[in-house]
Amino acid sequence: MSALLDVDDVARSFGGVRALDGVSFRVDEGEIVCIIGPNGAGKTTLFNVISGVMRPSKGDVRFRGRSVVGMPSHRIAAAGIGRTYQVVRPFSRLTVLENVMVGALLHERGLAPTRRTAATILEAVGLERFADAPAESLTLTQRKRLEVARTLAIRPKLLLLDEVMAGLTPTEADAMCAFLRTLHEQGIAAIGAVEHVMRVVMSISHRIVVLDFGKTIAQGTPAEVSADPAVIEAYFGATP
Amino acid sequence: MRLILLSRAVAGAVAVAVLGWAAPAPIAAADQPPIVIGATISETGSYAVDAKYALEGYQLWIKEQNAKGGLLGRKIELKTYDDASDPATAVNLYERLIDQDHVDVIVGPYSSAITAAVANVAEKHKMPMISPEVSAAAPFKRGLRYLFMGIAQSTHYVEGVIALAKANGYKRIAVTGEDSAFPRSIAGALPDLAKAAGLDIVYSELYPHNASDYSAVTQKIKQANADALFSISYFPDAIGMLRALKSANVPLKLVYFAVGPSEPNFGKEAGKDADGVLATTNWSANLKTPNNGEFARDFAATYHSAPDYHAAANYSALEVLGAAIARVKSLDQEKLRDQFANTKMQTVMGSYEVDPATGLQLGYTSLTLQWQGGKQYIVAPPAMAERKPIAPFPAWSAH
Amino acid sequence: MTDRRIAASVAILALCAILPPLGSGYVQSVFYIAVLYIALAYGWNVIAGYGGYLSFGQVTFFGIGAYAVALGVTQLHLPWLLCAFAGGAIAAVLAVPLGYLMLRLRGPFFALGMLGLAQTTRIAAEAAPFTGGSAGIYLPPGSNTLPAYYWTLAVLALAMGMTLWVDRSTFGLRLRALRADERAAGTLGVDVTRFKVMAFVISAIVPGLLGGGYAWYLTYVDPASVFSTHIELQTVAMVILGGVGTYWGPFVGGALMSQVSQSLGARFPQGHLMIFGGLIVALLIALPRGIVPALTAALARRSARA
Amino acid sequence: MHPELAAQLTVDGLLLGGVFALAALGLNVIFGVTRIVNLAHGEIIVLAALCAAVVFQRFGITPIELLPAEFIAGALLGAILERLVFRRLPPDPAGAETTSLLLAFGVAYFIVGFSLAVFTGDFRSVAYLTSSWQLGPISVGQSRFVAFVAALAIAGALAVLLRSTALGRGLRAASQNVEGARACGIDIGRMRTISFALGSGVAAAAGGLVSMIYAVNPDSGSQLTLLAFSVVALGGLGSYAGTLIGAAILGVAVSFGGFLGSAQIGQLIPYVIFIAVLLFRPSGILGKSAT
Repeated sequence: MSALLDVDDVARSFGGVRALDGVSFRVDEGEIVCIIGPNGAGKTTLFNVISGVMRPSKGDVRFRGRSVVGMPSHRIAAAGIGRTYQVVRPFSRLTVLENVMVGALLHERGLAPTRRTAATILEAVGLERFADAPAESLTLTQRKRLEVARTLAIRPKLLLLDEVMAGLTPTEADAMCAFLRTLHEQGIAAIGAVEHVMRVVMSISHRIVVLDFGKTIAQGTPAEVSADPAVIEAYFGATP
Repeated sequence: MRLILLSRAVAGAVAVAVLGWAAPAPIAAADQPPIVIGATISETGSYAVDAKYALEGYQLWIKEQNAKGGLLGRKIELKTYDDASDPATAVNLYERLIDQDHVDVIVGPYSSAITAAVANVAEKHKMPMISPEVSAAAPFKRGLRYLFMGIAQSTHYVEGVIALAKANGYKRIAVTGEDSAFPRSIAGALPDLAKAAGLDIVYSELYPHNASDYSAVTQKIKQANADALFSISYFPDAIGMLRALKSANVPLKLVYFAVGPSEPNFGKEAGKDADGVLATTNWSANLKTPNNGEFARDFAATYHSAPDYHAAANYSALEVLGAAIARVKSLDQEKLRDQFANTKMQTVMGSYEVDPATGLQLGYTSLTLQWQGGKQYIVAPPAMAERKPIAPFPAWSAH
Repeated sequence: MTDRRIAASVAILALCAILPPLGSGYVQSVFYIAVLYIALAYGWNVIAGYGGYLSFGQVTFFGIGAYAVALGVTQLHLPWLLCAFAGGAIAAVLAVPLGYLMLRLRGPFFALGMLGLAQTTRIAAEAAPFTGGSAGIYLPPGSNTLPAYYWTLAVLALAMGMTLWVDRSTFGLRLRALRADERAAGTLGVDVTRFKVMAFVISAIVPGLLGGGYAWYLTYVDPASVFSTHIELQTVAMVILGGVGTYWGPFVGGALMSQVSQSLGARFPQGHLMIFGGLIVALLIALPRGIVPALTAALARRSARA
Repeated sequence: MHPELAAQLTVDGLLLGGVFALAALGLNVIFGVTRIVNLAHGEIIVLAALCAAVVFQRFGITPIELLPAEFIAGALLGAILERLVFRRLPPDPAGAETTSLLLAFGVAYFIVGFSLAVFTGDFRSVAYLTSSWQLGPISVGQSRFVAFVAALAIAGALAVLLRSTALGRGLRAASQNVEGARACGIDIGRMRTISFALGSGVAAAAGGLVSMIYAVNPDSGSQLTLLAFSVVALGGLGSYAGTLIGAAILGVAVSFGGFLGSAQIGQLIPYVIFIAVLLFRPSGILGKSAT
């Protein structure tokens, strides 16, 4: 089986500071991969590179075998990569429904069908009651759900989830994990970026990539990674 | 429904506002309503500099005339609006003066651009209009019947200065100025005038309106080894150019700035650097024209500053207008038009006479003035000179 | 709601079509200026209001339209209406590369870059060999107010129609999304550049078409009066007053300001700019989204209580 | 080209750059801390220049003697503007940028109207230090030289203020990371007020000096704003050294472009360079690149 996403030796620096330094990993169809790393490890930069917001200084990103480097982000979106942002910021002055419609427009023509599709997605994430409310009026948790909903509307094959777990209560985190599992069941692959090693994360991930200062310090199955000395050193100190 | 209500309210308000204005102004109950003269003045915007004088020129004539009992036994009133130096606003306001304020006669605004647009309105309403501020010939070459030039043609502006350059043997002349209609009309005439006088144009280039700096132009004048500078400048660019010339120490024997330094203010803003600067004016307090002394005295007494030629030009336009009304004893626009076209008369500016076919001014001539010791003196033509011109232009270090 | 908007717009436009011929030349010229500025305001509102790119240089296209008529009529002896159409077409064609270039700038860079562009075009028109330079171009004199007015009114109808379309179309939705967050819109599949440029082109066509009517109305064109910062700033102020990015904003702001500046400005030339400036600042602070959204919100609150 | 001429054009360009830098420094101070481009900047310069001209003509006080007073008055005006107007921006960042531009536009409109009401449309200027020094074949205009030195001094003073004082640290913190600065107990609101005061004070001081070089009227402001912005954009927003270098580059480019090309080219160079540089290097020549 060929890889859905192939990140190949990607580097990116800002004015001499290397935010990413030779990162390589792959994601297969339907797989859930977690990128773990502290704040500043380069997770968001990695997402920016994959989603076409930034070009890598070096290396290649291939999606379904085709390089997406240099492609404008809307074409990457159309190819099937969706992403959410760490700082959730819905489109202000648009309603909740309209926010989702923006993504749904990728596959629909005309306002009416787009609206119907968007409404279905809103229902799926449980925001249908707020459809006509201004997006700014949602709570943080609701905004995160909206963020995921509008990204799902582009019908991605691969979802990049930037810190979706951050700030969630354990119950909400469990709900998010359940949600990721449903994605997996629908054949949608996902890359989640998280700051801390969380048990829930370990339980749903097929594979884990650990980033530190822009470098991959470990990758493998959750079991392999938890046993990796470098990870233990970085995350658990002396006592695993 | 809300929006429809709102939009109805707005539409209603607009209609009321517009149509309300369109209703005829209530006519005063007096037996003899005043004769109303209408015009716009560029009180704001890019032409605002000379507006004060233009307005005061109009006002002074009306005040004097009313003191003499008005015209046709009626008082005279002035109705002006600010056109913000914008042609479309001016067109709108002339329509307003004519249609709504029902002014009896109109006189012209400032600047070629605005006059060109307004002349079309005058033509439509068949109301003759003397333009006291437009000296460029182009607006008069469109076959308009009701437009008359109330000031000397711009091609005359430099004659006195050319003669001065020739007399002193300043053969190498540099030409510059603002790239707009009026300076262009002079700069365009200069090659022929220079050739006729045996002078060589060694540099010629116009700079854009609102130029951010003049030092590059100044350097080119210096490199061209020019003896004489003909810079067709308004007020701000004359100051900017003068500063840049002095800063770069350009050795010139003659410095001419067209109309900028004809303003009394120039001496105040330029200080001692003004000394020796030549300019063109169309009026002087020393002109031996009828009532000129009285005009200058009254103006100074009323407005606490000496008049400049804009004031005189606007004043003279009303002199011509007043004489025409007195002669035809009515406000018949067609008869007034014929008067404007055919009258030859003396005003404070000199002899008014136009080409009846085009309205181009033939009578008025320009004067050359020079700043000497912080004051303006007429130095050419010789017949009207108050002082001898200082030549060559004093060294910059002597300022 | 959209149907009501259409009905109201048609009613207003019909009123504007019927009234002027009944009035004097003055009434006609008042209508002309009001409709001209309202239409300019609608044009500006698409890129600035819906697209979020404040431009201080759309007057560039106005000037181009004016020169299309001036040159077409005097040099090529074509009918002015044809030239006025051509002016809009030229503006649209030029707006595509200019949009691709300039819309890479953002916020103040775009706003002031466009101001610089307008100045550049003005100076180019002054220096170019074929424009008649700073001396300007004289068109044949004539009674052009009503023809110019109806042309302008037609452009206003077009501009309102396009705004309505923007407001209710998928294009408008994408535009509003990219105004709020360009990057997120991009990763959600919105071709940001393409839609920005489209909005820019609409905002260029409107002044491009209007410029020709202006040239015909004035019968004289020179670079300083058609690439005028005064026209640009007046338009911007109008949209701000009425409400940026709303359907009725340009209309209310334009109607209000062209009326008030004509009555106030002609009488208190110096003071009225100060009043306007103060009004703009006060309105932006008190009603950050302009008069129209505030009124709509107030009306909505009232009907909710009733 | 003759080397003497090239030297003269370079000197002219650098001196002109001094004027540009003066106009631009204040704009950059305000932008650096508040991310607001104060479109009324040119209007403040003009207002100060008009005041300087009137004071000189009435009382004979030269713009240089007036400089401290101008700075203080400008600073007061800036502080008032920030407190009264620019403080009231909406919280969402996309909206704040647009609204701040619109607000500044309104303020500029207001100042033009105010200046017209007080000073009329007359052009004013100060005839002081109009001579030049002759250094061999090169002439150096005195007022331009003073403006040049003042620009360097102001840029230097700003650099010292920002680097070595507590206030400067606060301003820098506020400009780099609002949340972080707030967490460290820095009063962001106060820093914004101070930046407006500082920037407008510098603008007013610049206005006093500009009055010795050009004649201005209330309508001259937008031109200056555009020029100042071109310099700031070229040099990099938030960088004072960048402003000086950007101003010098533009000054020399205008000087040579105006001489070798035409007056029109000289006039257009600042915009063309500004747009070209932004398209290829959006952060300016010395600006920090955006992350």
